Amino acid sequence: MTATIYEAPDEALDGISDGARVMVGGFVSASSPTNLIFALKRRGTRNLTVMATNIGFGDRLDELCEDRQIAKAIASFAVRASSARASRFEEQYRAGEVELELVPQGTLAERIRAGGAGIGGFLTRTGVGTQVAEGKDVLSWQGEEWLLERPLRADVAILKAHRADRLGNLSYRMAGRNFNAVMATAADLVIVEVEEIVETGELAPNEIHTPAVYVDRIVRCDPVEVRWDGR
Amino acid sequence: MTATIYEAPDEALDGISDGARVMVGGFVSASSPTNLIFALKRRGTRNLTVMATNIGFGDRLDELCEDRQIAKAIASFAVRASSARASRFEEQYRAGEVELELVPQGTLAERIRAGGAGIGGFLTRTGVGTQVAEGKDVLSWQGEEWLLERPLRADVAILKAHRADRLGNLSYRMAGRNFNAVMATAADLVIVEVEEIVETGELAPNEIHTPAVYVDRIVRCDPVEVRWDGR
Amino acid sequence: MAAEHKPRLTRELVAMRVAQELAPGSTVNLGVGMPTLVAAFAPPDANILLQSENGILGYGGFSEEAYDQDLVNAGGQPITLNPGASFFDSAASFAMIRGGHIDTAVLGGLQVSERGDLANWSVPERGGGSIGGAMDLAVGARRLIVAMEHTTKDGRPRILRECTYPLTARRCVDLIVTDLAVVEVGPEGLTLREVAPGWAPGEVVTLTDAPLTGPRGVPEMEL
Amino acid sequence: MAAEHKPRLTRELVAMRVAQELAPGSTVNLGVGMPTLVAAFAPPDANILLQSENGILGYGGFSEEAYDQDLVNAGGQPITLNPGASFFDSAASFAMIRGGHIDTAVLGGLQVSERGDLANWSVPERGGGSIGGAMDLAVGARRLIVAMEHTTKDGRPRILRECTYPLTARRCVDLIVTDLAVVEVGPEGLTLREVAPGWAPGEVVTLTDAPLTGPRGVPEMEL
Repeated sequence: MTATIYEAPDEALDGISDGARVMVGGFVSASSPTNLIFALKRRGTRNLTVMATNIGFGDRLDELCEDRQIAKAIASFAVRASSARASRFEEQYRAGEVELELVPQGTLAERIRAGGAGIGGFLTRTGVGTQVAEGKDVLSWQGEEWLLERPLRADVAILKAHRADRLGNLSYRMAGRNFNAVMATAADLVIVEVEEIVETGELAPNEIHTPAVYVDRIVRCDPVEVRWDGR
Repeated sequence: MTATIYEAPDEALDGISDGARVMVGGFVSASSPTNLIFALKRRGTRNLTVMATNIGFGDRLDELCEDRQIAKAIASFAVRASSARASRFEEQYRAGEVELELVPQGTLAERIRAGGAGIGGFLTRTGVGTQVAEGKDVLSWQGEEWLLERPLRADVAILKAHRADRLGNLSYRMAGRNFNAVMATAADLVIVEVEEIVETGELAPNEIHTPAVYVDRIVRCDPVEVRWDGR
Repeated sequence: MAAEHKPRLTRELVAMRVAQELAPGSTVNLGVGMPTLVAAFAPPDANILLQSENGILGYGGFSEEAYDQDLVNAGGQPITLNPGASFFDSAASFAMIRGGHIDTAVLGGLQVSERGDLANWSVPERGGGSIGGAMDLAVGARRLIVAMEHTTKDGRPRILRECTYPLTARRCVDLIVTDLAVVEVGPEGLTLREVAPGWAPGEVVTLTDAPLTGPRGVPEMEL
Repeated sequence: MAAEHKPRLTRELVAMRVAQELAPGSTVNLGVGMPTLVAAFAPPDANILLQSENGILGYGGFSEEAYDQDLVNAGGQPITLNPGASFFDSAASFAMIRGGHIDTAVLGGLQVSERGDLANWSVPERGGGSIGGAMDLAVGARRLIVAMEHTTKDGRPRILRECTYPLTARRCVDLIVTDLAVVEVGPEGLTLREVAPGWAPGEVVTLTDAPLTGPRGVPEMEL
């Protein structure tokens, strides 16, 4: 279906309910859907399971912890090993108030890709012999051990791209594809903030990184400045 | 490693030996490495296992059958169900002279991707309950049956792209990415014919479809006209 | 006139009837053969996105004049692009297909069973057959329409209690459009929804091996 | 002077020694922390391709002036691009990493065992830790160099018979470069290859829990 264009990020989130499983694209500052994160904060939706590669390291996802909207995070970076200044997520995690499923970043990307690609699981050497393997099937093949990892899907993905056309095709800027491009394939409802909306046909076919079939809603927003705050 | 630029397709194939497992990119006419196929024919390398989505349907891979260079094909289209004019591969297949592993096209692409991505296997619903499932593990998950498919790798991949830079980055034209882009990741030696070689830096970062890390050898050739011959 | 000699729908008319099934704005993959013809009958203002499994979303029609060997569909035919078209590689294309992102696939068929099993890639007595993208599309598309001839050239039914040819996928077909009828596959079996102009439901039932429910008062197709 | 008070290599000198390990034309991923500093010491004419797991191949150095929030490395630092750089998504990036296409990864470490097990993501007594791309890089890179301090702040060895912290991966480390030594991991265990200037092999052995072979005639690092 052709994507629907929304006027404001708050409207674009219409229908996200308490308890939703939400994927959040971006890598720290790169193509982070910060306007949509702020709208989700204003909306006050609670008991969220958030899937994002990082939380609280310069990205603004940590702000959802201010009103305790996050019940669980599935992430690759969320809690520092060092004793640096804690994010809200870290405080709540250390207090046992939020749940965390820590996933190696490559396994996270591949699980999301699998969720979008109809793959029921895949075998990886990443995590074998570590805490990540706990509770998972380990299969032997060609003299090695492999973890069976399962796909991840979400009810909603909130993403950022650089440009969209009216059909819903997306183009990312620089290192902006990161988790945005994979998450676009793996959620029932895909909502994308972009810096510019152009007429259909203005993005060249080889310039489109996420084909329109994956995109449900688009909203134009000025990007928010975010910055890694060190580790 | 930076790619090596060769002057002619025959030299670019240096080192391919009898019995090699060779991936051949292209989809029928689209970005088919026909100059490299012809060079492989001239070279006379025998007992090849060829992996390609199609053989003998307009592509020129069938010509390797003229001198019986192919011992086995792993392909999604290779033998017609109809009684149309037979390709050489079909004749040799029906005479029991070549082996064929018939693979659903999506499973073929995903197995090659897995081979390039360090995935030890993946679960798909494609092929469950069909001849494709014979001899394979079937796992149950979430009330469904899934086939465990294994990765594919090759000794050599022969591919075609539109443009390369001197570092080895590739850019494809139109529907030219097809199997070329995945096969580039899954062979020990990746040899690519291109229509143009440009200076490093002339391909924009978002215009590069196959990063240089995957490419070993480049040769500039005028494209050969090939055409689907119907089915 | 005996049923076996009555005129049946042409391939173009079957394709026209299939095209009526395509929802505006939907993403559709058309298999090789008869399904390919459907592209010509999709209403141009319905914004249907045609996907081709060799890595194209948003192609237009077929055009020999525009022939460019890097721009062919999954059947190797020269095509044109609509505004908003995009390209991707084969792994990404089948991720789209197998991940449930294609609303409707239209495939040719050799046999369909009463449970919706499809056989469309191999004729064992001829000793061949190729799978291509059919198994992936049969499993991955949200809705699968099979466009085929109702009977073999020598008059044997293709809609059977059990397929005798090698399967493409089990329980995958939603709708069968033939040169004689429109048949829906449901959890309780097959329902005859429409018959070709000039054909009586009973005549279609006679040429069908699997039981068809609802054969009284079945309307003729509107083409 | 007691060994524990002798000057050790700075982080920059450790990075400089690691940079000597990078083969011309190789593809290298540098982890966050001390490994990041290696970029500054890679010979500019060696055509080293730096990969960042957030989807960049061919980045250059770090530049605050060039800050663009869409162009940061895996540590969130602003970077520049070299000619020939390319971008891709995270699944493609880790396909590159896990598929064995990275020649060398340099990671920080908390502990390394005599078998080359690495622990670098969690300090259990602090109750936290994040994995990031470390497990994927440890398993996927063809050669893994760990750059770390030889001992903890309170002087306990980090090179151990067995890691006591949660593992990143088993048997993954090829070379350890610390502020005191270069230690190679082989099938038979650890070999002391070089010591920091001014340090005797025996002093390094004392600060190492795992057995080190070849401690006689070990040369000083050339920096």
